[in-house]
Amino acid sequence: MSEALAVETLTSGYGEAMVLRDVTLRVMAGEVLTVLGKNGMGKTTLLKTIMGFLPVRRGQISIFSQSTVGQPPHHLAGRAVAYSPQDQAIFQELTVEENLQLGLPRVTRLAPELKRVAAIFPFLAERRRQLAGTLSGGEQKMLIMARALIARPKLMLVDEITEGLQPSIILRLANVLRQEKSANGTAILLIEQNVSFALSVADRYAVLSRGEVVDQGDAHQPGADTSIAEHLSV
Amino acid sequence: MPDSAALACPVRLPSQRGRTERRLILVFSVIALALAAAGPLLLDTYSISILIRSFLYGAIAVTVDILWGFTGILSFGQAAFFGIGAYALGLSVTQYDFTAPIVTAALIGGPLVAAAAAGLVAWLGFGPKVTPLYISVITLVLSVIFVQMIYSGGDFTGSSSGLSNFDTFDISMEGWFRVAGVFLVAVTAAGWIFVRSDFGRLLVAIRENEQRCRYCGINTARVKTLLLIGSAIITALAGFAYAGYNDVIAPDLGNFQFGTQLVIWVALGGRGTLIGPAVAAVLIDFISAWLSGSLPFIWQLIIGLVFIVVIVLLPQGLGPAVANLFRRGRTRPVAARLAPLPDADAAGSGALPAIQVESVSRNYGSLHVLQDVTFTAGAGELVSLVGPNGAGKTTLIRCLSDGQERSSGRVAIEGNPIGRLAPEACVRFGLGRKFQTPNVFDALTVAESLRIARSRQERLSFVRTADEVRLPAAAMRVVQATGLSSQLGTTVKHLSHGAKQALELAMVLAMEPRVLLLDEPTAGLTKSERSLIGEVLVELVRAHGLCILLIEHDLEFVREISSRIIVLHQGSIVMDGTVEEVTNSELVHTIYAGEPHAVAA
Amino acid sequence: MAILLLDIITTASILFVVAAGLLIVFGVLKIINFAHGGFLTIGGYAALVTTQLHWNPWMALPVALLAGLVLGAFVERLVVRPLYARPLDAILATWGLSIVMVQMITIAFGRGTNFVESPVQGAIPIAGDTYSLYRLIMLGVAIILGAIMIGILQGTRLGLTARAVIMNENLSRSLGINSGLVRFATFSIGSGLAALAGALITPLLSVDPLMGVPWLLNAFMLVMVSGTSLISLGAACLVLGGAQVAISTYSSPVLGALSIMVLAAVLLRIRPAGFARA
Amino acid sequence: MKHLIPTALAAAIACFCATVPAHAADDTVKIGIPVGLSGANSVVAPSVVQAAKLAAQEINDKGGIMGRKIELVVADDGSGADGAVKAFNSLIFQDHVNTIITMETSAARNAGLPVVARGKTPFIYTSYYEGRSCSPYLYVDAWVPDQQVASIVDYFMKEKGAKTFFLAGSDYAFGRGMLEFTRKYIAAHGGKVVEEEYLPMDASDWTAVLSKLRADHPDALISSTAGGAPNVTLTKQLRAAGINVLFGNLGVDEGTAKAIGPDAAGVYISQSYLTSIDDAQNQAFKAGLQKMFGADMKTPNDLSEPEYDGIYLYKAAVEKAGSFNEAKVVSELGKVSFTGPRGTITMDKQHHAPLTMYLGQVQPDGSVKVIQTFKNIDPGQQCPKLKS
Repeated sequence: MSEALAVETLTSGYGEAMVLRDVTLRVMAGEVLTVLGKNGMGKTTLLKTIMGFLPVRRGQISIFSQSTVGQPPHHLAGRAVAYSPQDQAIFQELTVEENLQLGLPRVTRLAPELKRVAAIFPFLAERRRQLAGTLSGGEQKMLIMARALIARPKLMLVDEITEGLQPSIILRLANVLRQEKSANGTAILLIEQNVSFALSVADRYAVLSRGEVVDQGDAHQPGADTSIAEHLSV
Repeated sequence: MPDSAALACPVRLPSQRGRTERRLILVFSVIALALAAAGPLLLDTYSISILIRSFLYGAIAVTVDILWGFTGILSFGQAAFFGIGAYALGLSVTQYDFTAPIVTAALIGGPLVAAAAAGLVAWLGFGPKVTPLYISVITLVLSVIFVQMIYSGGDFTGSSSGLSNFDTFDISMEGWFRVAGVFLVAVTAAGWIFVRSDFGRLLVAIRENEQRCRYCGINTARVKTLLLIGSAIITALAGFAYAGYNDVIAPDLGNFQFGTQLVIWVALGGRGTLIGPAVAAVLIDFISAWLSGSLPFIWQLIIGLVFIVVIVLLPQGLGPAVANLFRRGRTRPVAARLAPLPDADAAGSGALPAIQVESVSRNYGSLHVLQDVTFTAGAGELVSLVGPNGAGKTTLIRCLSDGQERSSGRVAIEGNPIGRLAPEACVRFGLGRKFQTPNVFDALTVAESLRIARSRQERLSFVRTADEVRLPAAAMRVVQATGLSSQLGTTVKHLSHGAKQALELAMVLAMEPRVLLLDEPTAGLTKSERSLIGEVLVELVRAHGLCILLIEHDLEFVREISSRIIVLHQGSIVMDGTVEEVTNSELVHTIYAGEPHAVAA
Repeated sequence: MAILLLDIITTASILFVVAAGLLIVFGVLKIINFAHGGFLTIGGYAALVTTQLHWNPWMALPVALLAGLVLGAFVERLVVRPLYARPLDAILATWGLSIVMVQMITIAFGRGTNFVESPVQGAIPIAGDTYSLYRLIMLGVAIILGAIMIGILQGTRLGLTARAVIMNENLSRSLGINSGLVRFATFSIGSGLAALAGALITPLLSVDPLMGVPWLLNAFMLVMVSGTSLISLGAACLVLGGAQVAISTYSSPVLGALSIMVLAAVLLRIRPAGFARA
Repeated sequence: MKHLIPTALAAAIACFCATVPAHAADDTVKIGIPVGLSGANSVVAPSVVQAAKLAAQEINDKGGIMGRKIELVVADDGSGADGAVKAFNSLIFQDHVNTIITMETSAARNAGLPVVARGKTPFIYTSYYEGRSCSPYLYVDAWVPDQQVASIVDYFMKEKGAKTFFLAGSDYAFGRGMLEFTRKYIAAHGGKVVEEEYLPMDASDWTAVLSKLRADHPDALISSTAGGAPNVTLTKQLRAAGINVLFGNLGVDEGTAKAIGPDAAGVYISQSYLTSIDDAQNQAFKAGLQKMFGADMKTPNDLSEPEYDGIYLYKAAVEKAGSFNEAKVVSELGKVSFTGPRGTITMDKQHHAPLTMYLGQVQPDGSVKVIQTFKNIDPGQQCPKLKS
């Protein structure tokens, strides 16, 4: 199993405020790692730093064994990394189709790929000409997921995809992620607050609190949820 | 508590610094005035004649710098104000006679007209929701209209030819040199004192973070309007002197090329340094009088190139770049003493609900962020607002503190309907709002920030820097317990994230609000800081009868301090009840985290 | 009446052609390019050089476009790029740039008024009167230019990319879009369009170093009220340009010349979104 | 420490200022020429300077003025008021010139007048202008509306039977001044002005004006626009709109008309100097320029030739006064004459000069054909308050 993402003793933040301190994480190909933590604990900062939106103050980030420190965000997409941010993750004023198109590399034709993701989320084909901003909250989340999947990524970075969703849709997304992992061997870094969803998808977990990893372990191991809950309530 | 004054033991107090500085200004002014007096003896007639004009331009550059360098208002319109002042004299004298009453009328009338024009420009340019770019646009248009009016004025204004050879003051060139010199020194010295006063720091605060100023209850539009009017008056006076001395007025005194030239001088001299722009204006105008004759196009080209290079590479201007070469060591930080205020009247009126929200909705296009939200909260209540991200919590707080925000519904604070009022007006009903991410003034010190937060209670001085920062007990506790009291002289941008959070909270508390809106006040704070904030909040509610509405993710914290919890989900209130009711509700657990134990833990 | 209508739509067309480049730069880069007038002038002089070389007058258009593109590319790299985070400074620096451009042109070509050969001459009969053929051509040019720009924006990957950057730059970058390159291309194209517009209007005008300045302010105001949409720009040109023609015709051209600026300023106060939908 | 820098800079300024300029040597006579080397007048300024150089060389070759050689001091006035104040100040107070003889914009001239008055310097203004600029120190050897307008309007009314006139101009002093006079003149001679329209000086879109022109169907159009661009845009757009109307242009010089090309064909202009004037003085003048400047020679025109006359008029006044004393020269300037390319010029009518005016029509090849000559047209009441 090769290493998809390696974060080593990473320190970063905004301006002079350090949000992450000495964070070390690893995601193997075909593995789901979930990072749990409450708001303001540095989860989103972690993804933004991996993506290159924030400078690395100290430490190392490697994707498929190549360092990405100092590389601009758009380089990562070329390395089969799909990032689904938490906020403003779709182009509201663009159509569903255009949103998906932007998930694809320049040369790839949309039609066959659209067909593939529409098999997972059928509404996408029906509403392809609709503006993405007019979709419901759940549909928007599914569009984000579809846009990540359409490019056949090898590493997915997913930031709180379940936020504000109904349980039925959460269940569906969990299935999609499990399917993607096992069928295509995709590595997934899942940032979550929803512990039950996270544990139902993940192989391993890590808990982030005040910018540091305070707990990690096997997601399937009994008692993982209690351990997490303890650390979350600090 | 009163001992707290002794806690902070600053190296120098602002008033001491003020005194030394004022002495320096005095020395500098005396030297400058002596130069102005002696100039005619040392200089040839040509230099004198050019310097008179350069001095006047230098004074205008000072006003441009106060507007742009300090307050962030980029005005291209000073040229028009200059032209108005000049034409006031020229037109009065050519239409009537050169008599004392007419000249006095022009001396007063010109600046008045300029002030009126500035007022109109400000009304257009400082309206709600307009971008900072817009004032630049409007001032630019003002110059264009001014020139067009002069052109269309025919014989009355002399059109493109302007007017000249009218009767004017019987003052020798040396006399004018001294008048202009004194004017420049006076404007620069007054400007220097003004920008270093407490009020001057407010200008920087407006530039840095106008929103925070407005939430401190400061009518920033009015401050900016008055500033623009003041600068217009000074500039018009310079125009009056220009016309009186040169005996010439022409439309190009007021065109936008001249307006941009002033901005160029200020940028080259160093915006926000006051002396830099004044020196740059005098120097460049003077040198170009010597050089432009021999190299007309090249000179313009050089100025243009230098300007681009300075803007791109040295945004602080040449003045500070040169000054930095000479500067040894940094100026020592200046702090102030803290002084406690006697406890304010504890009881609120109680008769009316502190917060009254009736079917408030907020839509962004087709997106419904808030739908039909209704609740009331009274004095002595600490209401926590919880719900997943995107539930509309921050939007709700926004709708409570800014009348322009909601799409429909009614909001009243302490019984006062907020209607469509701007934040600074809502704040006057006793509202205080803390933002989610620290919303502070990066360029100011801690003491200055706190003083600006107190500006509604204690007028900011236009000339002095106060020694004391007087704070109500609650703000004092936050400042002391978080260690801010020992950092009063520290520039805010050097503070840690947590200290900034604490500072913003202290600033809000310094305003002595009756209703507090807090958006995640403890994010990024240590555990001990957090429990301290909790204590302060509880005390404010219990002992002082405040009403607090709190957004918080830390549910343990919420449980500890709240008297009531409102749960927001997808823009609607799904539950409103006691701490027990909410924490035990299955519905809430499902919404909040998809699984009960995330909340219950 | 027919003539008045023609005056309005052709004036709107000219304004549209002149402002289009400024609009796309503002839309993507969020900065106002005050050197727009300078690029307009470059286009005028490109047409002049074409005339002096006795080339076909239509050749002025590609020559101007190319000159604008190349110069814009240099300017983006050297001057504009460091200023994306400082939009007010960008205005000042580009204004300084326009001073430099005017002086360089003056040194190279002199201050004099020059003349460019018009690709078409004269007037055609229309509605019982005659009307300037070139102004009618400008109507066609504006429609074609608008159609091409909308076509590129709506129908191509390049346009989609540009729109994505306008709407959400960070999201675009995370999807693999090199927004720096998009900015570079946009500024270049915007400058190219400005130069093209300069070459297009010269058959009606003269060529001198300051020819761009009067256009700059009107184009600037039109862009301010249009936001980032070409359709809004079209509407703004029709309404404000129409007001200019009507005021010039029924009142005085002096007032007419101020009408775009004044109306736009008032409009922005009342409705900050201008012609863009709120 | 901080305050040391401003002080040091102030001192630096003081030193810089203290470089006292050299005073005029006694064996030369200095003639100041503030002119628009940059700005709107920079197109015509080189030809003005050439005319001045020719006159100075001719005079110096014959021994100068009362034995003193002429030294020309040229300064840029930026074509505007602000620059003119600088230029006049530097010439009068720094270079200590004996006289100012120049062609300038009206704004620059007006701006210079108070400086001239302060220095009590004789000032010969050599540019045609809108008239009625008066100062004891100011003399004018070029035309004013009273001299120019009559020739065109008379010709249009008498020879072409024009009764209705449409006036269009740039919104500035010259434009308005010329058309105002034209309006009065037309009314006084039984014609009718159907419309009088102005466009801002830097505007270039004549659409609305042309639409009105089309609707009014006047017999003739008389324009008075700013030099350069507005002349071109009006002519071009008029032709492009397919409007054919009798067109007299008060504000165009021979050179610009020529440069506009075929579009200018048929336009009537009226000037006191045309290159085609066929007299010995003009031949000598043109030959002199050709010899002195060769390939660099600028075509002389109605704005440059009077500069040549002006320098000779100054020489005559000095010689008549027998002194370089400013007051004496000023009082003689209105009495002396000089016969040059434009004929004999005497600035004896309230500091202005009666002139011979030539009505010309632009030909398709750009040359100007003289249609009619009007001898010794009086400048009229320009400065009734001045004695001579």
